[in-house]
Amino acid sequence: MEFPLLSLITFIPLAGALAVLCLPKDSRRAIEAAALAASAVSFALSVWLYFAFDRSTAAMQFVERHAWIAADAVKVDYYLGVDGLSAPLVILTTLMSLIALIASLGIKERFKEYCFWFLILEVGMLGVFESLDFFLFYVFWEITLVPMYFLIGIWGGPQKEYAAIKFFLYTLAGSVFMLLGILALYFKADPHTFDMLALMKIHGTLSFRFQVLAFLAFYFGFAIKVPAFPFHTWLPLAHVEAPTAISVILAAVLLKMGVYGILRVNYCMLPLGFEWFLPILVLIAVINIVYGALCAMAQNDMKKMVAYSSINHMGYCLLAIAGVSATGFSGAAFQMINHGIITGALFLLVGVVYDRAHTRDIGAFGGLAAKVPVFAGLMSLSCFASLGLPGMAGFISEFLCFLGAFPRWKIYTAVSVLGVIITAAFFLRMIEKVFLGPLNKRWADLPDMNTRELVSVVPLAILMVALGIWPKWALDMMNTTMVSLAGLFK
Amino acid sequence: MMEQIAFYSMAGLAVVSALAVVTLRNTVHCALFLGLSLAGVAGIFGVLGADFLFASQILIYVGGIAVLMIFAVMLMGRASDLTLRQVNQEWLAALLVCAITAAGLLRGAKAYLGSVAAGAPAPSTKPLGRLMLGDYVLPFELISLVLTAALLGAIFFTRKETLPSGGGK
Amino acid sequence: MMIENVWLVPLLPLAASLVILFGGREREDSPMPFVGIAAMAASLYISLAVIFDAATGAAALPFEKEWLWYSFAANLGGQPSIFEMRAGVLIDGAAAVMLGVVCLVSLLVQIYSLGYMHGDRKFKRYFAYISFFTASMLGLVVSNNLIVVFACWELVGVSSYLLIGFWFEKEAPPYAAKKAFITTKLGDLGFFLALLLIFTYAGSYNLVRLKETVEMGYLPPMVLTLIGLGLLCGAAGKSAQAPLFIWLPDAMEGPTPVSALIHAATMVAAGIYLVARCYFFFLASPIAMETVAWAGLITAFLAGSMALVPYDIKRVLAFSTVSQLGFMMCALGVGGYTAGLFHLTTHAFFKALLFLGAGSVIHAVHTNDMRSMGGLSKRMPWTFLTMTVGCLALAGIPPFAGFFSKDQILEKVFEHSPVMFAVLVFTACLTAFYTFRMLFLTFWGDGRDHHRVDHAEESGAVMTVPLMILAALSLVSGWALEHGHAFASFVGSGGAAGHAAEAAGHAAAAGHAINPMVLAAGVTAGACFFIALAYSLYAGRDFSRAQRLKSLFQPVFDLLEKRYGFDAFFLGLVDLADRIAVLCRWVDIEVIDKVFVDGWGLLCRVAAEISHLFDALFVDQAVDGCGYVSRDIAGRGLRSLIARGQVQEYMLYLAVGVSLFAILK
Amino acid sequence: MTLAHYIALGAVLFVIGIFGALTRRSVIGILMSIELMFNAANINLAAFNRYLHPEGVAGQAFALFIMTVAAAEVVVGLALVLAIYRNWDKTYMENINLLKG
Repeated sequence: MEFPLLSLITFIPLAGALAVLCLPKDSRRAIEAAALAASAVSFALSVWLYFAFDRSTAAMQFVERHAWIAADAVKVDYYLGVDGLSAPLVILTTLMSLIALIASLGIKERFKEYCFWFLILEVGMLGVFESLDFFLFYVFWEITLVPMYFLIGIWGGPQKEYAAIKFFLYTLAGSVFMLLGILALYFKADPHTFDMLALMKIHGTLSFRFQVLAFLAFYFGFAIKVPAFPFHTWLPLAHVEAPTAISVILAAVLLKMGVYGILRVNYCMLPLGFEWFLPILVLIAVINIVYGALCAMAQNDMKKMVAYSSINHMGYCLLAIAGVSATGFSGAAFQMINHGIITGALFLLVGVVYDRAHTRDIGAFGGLAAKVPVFAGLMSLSCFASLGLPGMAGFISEFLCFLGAFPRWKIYTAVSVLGVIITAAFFLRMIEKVFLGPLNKRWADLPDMNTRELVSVVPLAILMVALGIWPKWALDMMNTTMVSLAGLFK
Repeated sequence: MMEQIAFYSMAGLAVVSALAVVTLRNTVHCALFLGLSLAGVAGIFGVLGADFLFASQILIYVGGIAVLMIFAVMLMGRASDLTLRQVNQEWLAALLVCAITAAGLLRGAKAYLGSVAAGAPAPSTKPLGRLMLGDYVLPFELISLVLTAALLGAIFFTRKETLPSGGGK
Repeated sequence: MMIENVWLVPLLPLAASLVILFGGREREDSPMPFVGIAAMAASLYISLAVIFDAATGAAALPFEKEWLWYSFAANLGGQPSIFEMRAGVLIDGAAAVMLGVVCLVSLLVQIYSLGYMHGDRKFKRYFAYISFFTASMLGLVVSNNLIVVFACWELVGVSSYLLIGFWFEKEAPPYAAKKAFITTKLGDLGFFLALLLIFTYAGSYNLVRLKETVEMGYLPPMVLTLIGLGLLCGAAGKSAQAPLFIWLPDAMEGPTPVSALIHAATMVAAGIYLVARCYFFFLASPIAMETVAWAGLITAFLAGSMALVPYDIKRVLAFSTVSQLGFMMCALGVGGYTAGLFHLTTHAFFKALLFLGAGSVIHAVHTNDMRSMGGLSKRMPWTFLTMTVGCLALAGIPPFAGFFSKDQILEKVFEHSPVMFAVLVFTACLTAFYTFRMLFLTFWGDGRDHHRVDHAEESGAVMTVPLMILAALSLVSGWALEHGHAFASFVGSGGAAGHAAEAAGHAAAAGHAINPMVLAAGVTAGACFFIALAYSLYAGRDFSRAQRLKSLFQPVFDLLEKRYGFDAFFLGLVDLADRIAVLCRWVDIEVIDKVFVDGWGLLCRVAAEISHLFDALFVDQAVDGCGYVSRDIAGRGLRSLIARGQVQEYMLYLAVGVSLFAILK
Repeated sequence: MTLAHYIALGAVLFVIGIFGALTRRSVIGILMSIELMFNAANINLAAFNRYLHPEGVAGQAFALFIMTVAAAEVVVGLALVLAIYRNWDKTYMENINLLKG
């Protein structure tokens, strides 16, 4: 038997969670150590995955397949595997989990439960990206919901209960439709199967009507997660109310599940439905980009602003997917990684300032650059990365997104380029109001970032620049897969 | 021939006594006739060659239960009982139902008119003993438990001070 | 061979900037600036060696060298495959000249800054930014890949943002920085769209390959025009062409050496350089060419007229820069490839000189307002002298550099269209007027603000020496480069772009031509007349005559001071965007959220209410009904008939049942 | 003698038992009727054993079990009757109507 790398990556956090559960509540150091160790080992293994990944094939790698439920009526396999689309996301997930965990070491109350739920969440997220069996996929998908609900609902801000329930119900509503879609595909396949790779091959036998309906069911589930207009309104609220580290995870990983699903399921399994939906999808993407950016511009709350900028950035992904080209898919896949890193860093930094000032109101600051130069520098760097400054990761991916969509949707792409300048406008305005100008006397003794915060943010900042200068590191992983994806229905 | 004489006499005894049990007004007489009827059944057992049953019927029913009945009747008998009617108002309906039941049952019995006994009956005490302490040992033990429980229950119910004063209404 | 190492030119300052930023502590006597200066000197050395090699023919131009940068999946020719993005250097004549100019000016400005920025508490950071800017600018110049060009283009914008907002503790600089960034970004949208079009239709970003593709005529004319307009849009943002010039005057909030380097000599020239670098697109599209010419012309005139009124010395220079950039753009538009680049080169020298001189003045009197100056010639002789050279060069008086380059442009424009020519000549005369207005206001007459002027002192050698070097260059560069068409042949050697351009120009010239001598004499005379006018108005103790003139033409002056309303227009645009944003936020909270979340919830609740109602009305009633039937009808009714608690009755019913079994069997 | 005779005897005794149980007013009378029914059943068991399965004695064993159960029943029943008599001073069934709702 081969070395079960993916299983280890996925379930070591689970082991960590159980270990945390067994530790006494008062021994905080032990809990910290257990949680960090689990997360770090998982990350280390995914680094191994990065190096062991075969970049020359588009096939699934590190496949593990065992019968799980082997009843006569239902056959469900424990079936894991990654390709160039999911492997980078797995690495991103373990990285962001580790970083978010470091960032959450400052949590004071009910730390044990927090670590437990957090590690469970990590298991769920990893599983979603790795599973190749629809049943397993759905199970992991739902696993992410519950911890998120508790993490927002217990450790969140003033409106946490409302935000948590809104998040939970809304995304659950989406996944119910997804379940319908899964079952529809299952029963349409002959022989009945949950095997996602097998389901990708049956689209020839599916009627147009069926594909459209199944597409809508899946799309509804994924669009809420993305979040695509008009299903996005849970996001700002959830982000604002969630604790910093959870906002990071939410933005960096959870949103990617939606885009990943659209690519993996909607595009690969239901090409006719996809083709039918394309004009609407591109419209939604443009609305996401422009409208999201405009909404962000009108926000006074930093975190809300970043949240809306996420909507804008996920719009780029949708636009790229709507382009149905290898370039677009590369762009979307790369944009997912970059958005995860950049927005993760932004949320961390907003958390830093909130921890100190207990406000996120943009207008309440002013001139902080003189007082907290390191923080100001990192924040500005992240903002510039987010607005797509060349030399940073966001630029390459945004550019690929536009490049991928342009040949097919010239006018739409031209309109959505407007989003870039609006993004620039609101980030620069935020920088100006918060960091520049005369120092607001209220913050005369604001301390700069401490070691823990630096440890969590600096790696992301380095990655932002590194991936911007040398995108080969990430793109090489994806290229072969994207070529084969784009060539699926030629 | 002997068998028939024995059967009919014993059966007649049992049936007549039983009729007396259910019809007589004096309960003491009823109890005495019950003993007689049970003895008749014991005779039937004898005719059937079930020697151990015969013995136990005499011992348990005639010697035990019937005597117990008589004691019970005597314990709570009243002088007024003898003058009162001992049969209730629904006796006609009951008679009707019984007649129908009897007709049904007898019609069922007709099916066995051709069934005769094969050979002479064998003594059954020894096999019964083996059966009780062999295959049926578990029901046997359970029965002993039931008896014990019944004994305890009887004692419990008949103790004077146990029932609370407010129990009746 | 030095040209092999030309890739080092941008990387050295980049490394220097990183070293300066992360190395050492912020101190007044930090040695870090010298790292930047050393790196700059090395880059300058390489650049000069490249130019020398190229000029002597030791190195063949164009020189191209590239490496694999990254690869991505792309649909080329409808077939998904892996596209290799290569990045590298492409040195043609124009690039070599630009390298030299940028390195030289940057080096001089850095040396000058040692004096100018002395004592600033962010001394070290300033040099890091300057080095970073220079690196980006040099990257823009050398790159052979349009994506890298765009990347450097944006990085240049960011460093400009950082440097304009360098004194961020004050109110105005951050605002100006933001304005500059957003405005240029607006122009970059066009650049960006042009890039998308280029890749979609040509499938490459390599300039050499693109040129081949375009010249083979593979691209439809419509696309070429759009690409050209997009590139022009980007160039207009960066080079402050109409209507996107609004950011440049505000950008003067940055330190003056920054203004000299970025907003006069190099960065603003990037737009011109971009158009020159992508000239083959424009040559292929007459509409784009014409648009370039008109954009340049309008800019030149508008900016020239706006330079007439401000009293802020740096604003005058800023408007003058915009105007001169308009000249260059116009030259490119009419086919004067070499003329435009020539003016770019000379302008870099004398405009840097003027800015640095202005910086020297500001350093001495601590104000930008020329009404508080006057009579400084005695106090600051070296500054005065060098600035006079700069002014003469800018005004186009022979034999200073500006004369030669401007002359070439006018010649080209006349060949193209006499109307444009007339406007440009008038603008050139205006140039002479506002230049000397500035000079007279600053140095002539007596000091109007004695408190400031009397304490003014000549700056130190670290500042004056760069001024002298630049003055010398302003004096000789025009003549030297014009001599024997040295510049033209050198830039032309950079590739076919130049030749093609000249060819196009000559084709246009078939119709009309002008005698160069007549032109030179006429323009010089005009300039001299306007200088005299400026003298009569501004050289005296006060400028009452100027005030009277102003009251006479009040509406015109108002219009000029309001910058023709462009600022108001763009502020209105921003305001509009803000209003739309607020509207969007409202819609998001009140409509989208209400409809799609609360509405969804409402739908569920309505469904829940309905099903509850159904439950209560039907399901529950059915249950209750069963209970009712069994209790009230079957129970109470039946019981009152037959059930009186008599055990024997019950037994009778039982017996009935038994009898039924018995008879039915 | 055939099996039918015995079954007929059992049936008659059983019906008489039923009649008694349905009509006797006193509780002890009902108990006695029930005893009659038990006996009818026993006769049937013994007869079936004798006629249909003479090789075993299972029928007789069941009859024995019934006898013991009957004994227990009588003991408990009489005890209950005594208790009722003592506490409520009632021996007639029509006076005992606790089952009436």
